[in-house]
Amino acid sequence: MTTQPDTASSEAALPERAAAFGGPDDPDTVERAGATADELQPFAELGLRDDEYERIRGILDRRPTQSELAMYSIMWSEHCSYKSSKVHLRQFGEKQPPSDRMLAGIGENAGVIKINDELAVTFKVESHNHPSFVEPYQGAATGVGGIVRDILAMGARPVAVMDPLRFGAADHEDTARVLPGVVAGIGGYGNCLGLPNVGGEVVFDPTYQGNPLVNALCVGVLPVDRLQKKDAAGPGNIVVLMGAKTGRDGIGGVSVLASATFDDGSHARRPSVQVGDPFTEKLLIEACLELYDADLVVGIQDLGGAGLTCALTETAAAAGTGMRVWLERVPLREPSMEPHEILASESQERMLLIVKPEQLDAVLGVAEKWGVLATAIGEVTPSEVSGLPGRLRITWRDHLVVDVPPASLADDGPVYARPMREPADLILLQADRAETLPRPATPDDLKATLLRMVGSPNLCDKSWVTEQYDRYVLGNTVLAQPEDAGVIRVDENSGLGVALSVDGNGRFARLDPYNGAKLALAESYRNVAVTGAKPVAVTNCLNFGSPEDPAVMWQFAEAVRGLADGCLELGIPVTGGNVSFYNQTGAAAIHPTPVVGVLGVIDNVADRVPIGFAKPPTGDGDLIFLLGETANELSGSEWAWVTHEHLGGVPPKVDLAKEQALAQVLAEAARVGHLSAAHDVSDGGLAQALVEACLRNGVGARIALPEEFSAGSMPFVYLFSESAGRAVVSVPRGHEKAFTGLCAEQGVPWTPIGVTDGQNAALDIRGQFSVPLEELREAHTATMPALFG
Amino acid sequence: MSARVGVVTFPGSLDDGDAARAVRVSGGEAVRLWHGDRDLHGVDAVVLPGGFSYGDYLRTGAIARFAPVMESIVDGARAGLPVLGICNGFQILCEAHLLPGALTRNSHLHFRNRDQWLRVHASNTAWTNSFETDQEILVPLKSGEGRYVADQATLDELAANGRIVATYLRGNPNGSERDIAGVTNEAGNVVGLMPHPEHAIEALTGPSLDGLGFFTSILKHLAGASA
Amino acid sequence: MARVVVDVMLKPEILDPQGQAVANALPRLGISDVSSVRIGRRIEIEFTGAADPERVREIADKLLANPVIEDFTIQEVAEEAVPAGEPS
Amino acid sequence: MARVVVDVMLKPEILDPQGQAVANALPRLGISDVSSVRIGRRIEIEFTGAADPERVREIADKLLANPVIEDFTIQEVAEEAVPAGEPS
Ligand SMILES: Nc1ncnc2c1ncn2[C@@H]1O[C@H](COP(=O)(O)OP(=O)(O)O)[C@@H](O)[C@H]1O
Ligand SMILES: [Mg+2]
Repeated sequence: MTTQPDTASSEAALPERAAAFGGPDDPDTVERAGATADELQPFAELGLRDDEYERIRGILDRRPTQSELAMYSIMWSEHCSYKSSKVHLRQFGEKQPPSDRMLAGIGENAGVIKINDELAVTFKVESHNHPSFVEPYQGAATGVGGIVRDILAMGARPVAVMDPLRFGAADHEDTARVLPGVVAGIGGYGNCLGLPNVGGEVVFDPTYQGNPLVNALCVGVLPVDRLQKKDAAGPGNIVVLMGAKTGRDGIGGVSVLASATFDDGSHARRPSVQVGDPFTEKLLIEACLELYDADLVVGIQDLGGAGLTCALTETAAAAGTGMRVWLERVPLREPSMEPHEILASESQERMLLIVKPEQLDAVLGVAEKWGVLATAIGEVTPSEVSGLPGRLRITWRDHLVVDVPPASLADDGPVYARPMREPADLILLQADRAETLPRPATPDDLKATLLRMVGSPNLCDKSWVTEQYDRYVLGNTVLAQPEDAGVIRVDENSGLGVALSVDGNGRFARLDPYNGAKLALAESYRNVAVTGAKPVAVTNCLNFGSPEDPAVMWQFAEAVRGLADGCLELGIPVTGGNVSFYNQTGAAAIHPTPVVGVLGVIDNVADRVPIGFAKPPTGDGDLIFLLGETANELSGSEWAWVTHEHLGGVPPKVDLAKEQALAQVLAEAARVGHLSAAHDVSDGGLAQALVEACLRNGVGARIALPEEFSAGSMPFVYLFSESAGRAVVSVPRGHEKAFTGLCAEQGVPWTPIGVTDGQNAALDIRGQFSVPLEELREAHTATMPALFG
Repeated sequence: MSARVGVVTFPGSLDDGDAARAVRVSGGEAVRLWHGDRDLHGVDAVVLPGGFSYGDYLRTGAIARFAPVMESIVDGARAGLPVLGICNGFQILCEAHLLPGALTRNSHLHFRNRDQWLRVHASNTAWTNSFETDQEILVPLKSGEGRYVADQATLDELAANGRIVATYLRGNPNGSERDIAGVTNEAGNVVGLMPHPEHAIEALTGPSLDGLGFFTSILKHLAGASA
Repeated sequence: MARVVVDVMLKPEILDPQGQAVANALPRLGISDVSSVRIGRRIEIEFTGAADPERVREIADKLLANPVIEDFTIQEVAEEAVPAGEPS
Repeated sequence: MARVVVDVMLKPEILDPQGQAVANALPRLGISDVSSVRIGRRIEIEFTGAADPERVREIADKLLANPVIEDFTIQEVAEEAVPAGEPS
């Protein structure tokens, strides 16, 4: 779910309102609402604007009941309705390149991509930012749980997760509190669910202080014909709630509706943090998969943000049917819960199923086999006699408490074209270029810079984090962190697999959100390509400040435009994603942070190319090439930040046609075996890529800088520039002719820059310096343990 | 006829499919067993796989021990049925008192997944006879509660009688007493192992092929027994 | 040599997966008359001198409990010979 | 409607890294007079009827505690107003 402004604040703003009704035995009914048209309702406290409230009254032709008001307030919230982002996100559809692979796209729980005639994969990234700041462990854990259920709802078995994370300054006390909890939460949930974690990001920047970003990606696999729909089709079919009991989790602003008893019971009414139960989710997964395979499910929807309200209205709206729900049948953790609380609860580990009456017993039997609760709570009803779509009617102990057109909640929420304005400081910021900053002047300076860079928080070794994640479970992990992309075997017989990467660079996006988004796409695309996989589809998580700030809205619009244009140029569709607004402290928004996930397909995972140089049997080993071109591009770079705490200028140029050519070379070279290693060049430049390629297997390298980069500060530029479109590869001897021929064919510039070294475990930059790998390793690995224990 | 090796699935088992794959890759027939079913379906040996049975919320292995299938496994093990417990399986075997000691929270308090060097000491058990004594092997470790503890007398007894199956090499990853990674019962038919040999059976997906040895051992053992 | 016990329990409205797992396991042990199980932490703190209640409260609040999801209670116990092991 | 509390603590000779971590963190809060911290589990069990002490002991011994590493104590508490909800 998206972050909301602090949920506790709505409680503070509670008016002293004498409640005339309330209590589970005396709910506000439709009948009562019709008779008491002028009763004051706390819609503003629930986040609804005057005109929105009036619209609701218009739709219903009366005031909403308490339960209905709760439902509209959450479904029309930014998080559920996408009211500020919708007008922009449309571009993903409008600019979508044709794809015969896409079986489900935007609007579904997750995009689905066919990878051969029988198999498809589904993947999506989502945010759980704000909950993870409030309660790092549970916030992050339930973030994983939520995205896994989206994947499950498509009919897929979840097979891997990834976790792009962003925190404040590495040495800030909030980071010391939040990071260990977030990492433990992601590990705790994913490990217990048996999903390998195959990649992610750990980024530090003061911009995220107070607003850490916890995004989670999940990927799943399904037979093409097992694809599930969310439609509540077929009047007479039964609505089944499966999974955990419903409690007062994450009720948030809706607690405002708590009535007479509020004063005395205020404590119990507090919106409570959602606690994850991965064991129940594991059982839920197995039960759902068994139901799919036995063809017992007509429609299915996960319960996430907005809980039952969202699931009931979306499934009914998708089919145009109505629904009749007996709310008292919902199994409760707390018997005293009121109807609006049950409807708003965000209790985890629940799914909503639509099943045929004659199959209900079989469904309940499967649930029982797996030890999960399943309860029939309602039934699908036909459209109205008038021909209008059906209505959602919910009773609570024989009182009609909800009677609404489902689409008015699920699809027809408010849509705003919010004002946008380029941030006032952008021109000055862009003029303050990092290319003019003082540079290391001597070989010794250069070496010291390298050691400082490889140990800096963003570039250092992240095994402190990734060792807390199971990467092996399921036995199909072919590549995982610290590789450029996770590679998962999908079919054991043919070796068919997928590669996934997630990337984002908030600094680049701050300097230029349009190109920043394209750069994130390019980097993710390249990370997939270096493994030898062919990129085929995109998901994204857009983390931004408040949409009510025109500068943020402009950044958002630019980023979406950049990503949509980029995907069109690359010919790969955006299949889904998530928007997280209000990542902001006071007036200060985070750097705009589009996080882009790219999915690739690899015909045979045995062809995958790892990042690490291979150990040569003796002496000189493989030839090392740099692919792509290096320019003097230091603005927004890691070097500018680490050395000068500088952010300014414009980010590196992005040329997606060149990225595409590079990807083609890499895929073909991998397939025919020209590559022993390939590593994307991005944060920290060539220097960082070389260090990582050397340290992976403890293999040294001797590098000779090209002529035009050998004098003055040019060696520095060559090593630390962050020009896009580059990769460093190693090519076994005998393959170089064919390989460079391939590069020439695709128009990809290549530069031979050295050889791997079987003798000396050192990184040697000729004419500059030589560093033993041990010294590099020490600098690279010491940082995280020193910070986090 | 190839040996039939049962792999138990508890609610929350995670590496059950991987253990079954390892059995198959080694040439055995993997037979899936269900926690609620007392019947062992005539298997020749049993693997209790890794995972988080019942969420492992109370104490690892504490609840799984009471599963119906465990009654038959305990009886079988006492009568000589070879049983290998991996990670959560090891924890269950300790809880079921088929193996001494207990597995507790890692001393650094973190879950840890890394490729771990081990030394195999006891090469005379049903599950380790393919190894040479003192052979060094590399297999993945992934656990949050892998710290083996037992009282001194028990530890001495294990050491004296060659019942320490494997120890951690090049750094103790979790604070285990005497670097213990695995132990066996007196008869040598029941083995508990914290690291995951089933994840070191293919070059593509594991750090080595060293894990295969545990599975080829049982096939050898069973072939010997039936010969 | 004061000895203080801090009991930390999840707030009643918060899901307790641990307690639930145990409650669900009991029937298999033949126990069917348990209506609820909640699991929390018991923390025993030994001070070298007297225990300042204010300070203990601070430790509990900042370090031992997570006030977002947990409540705690504090009790000073007689510094008797530690509960000798085994059942009371 | 009996309410029983079972406290499970690691035996004194077993290393308690969690307790140690807390003890090590205390000086950073300015607290230097703590000599030891031990962390265990507190399990609150509610019975639908009376609690048979023998049965509780059996549950504790078989399921709630592992006698190889843990000790437990049992106490029946006043059956005060049941904590608001949550039948597991
Ligand atoms: N940034 C985005 N890019 C593309 N699709 C998006 C984006 N944000 C949201 N969507 C799509 O909008 C739909 C609704 O999103 P959401 O409410 O987050 O779904 P869910 O409730 O299933 O998590 C989904 O299909 C999602 O993929
Ligand atoms: Mg969904």
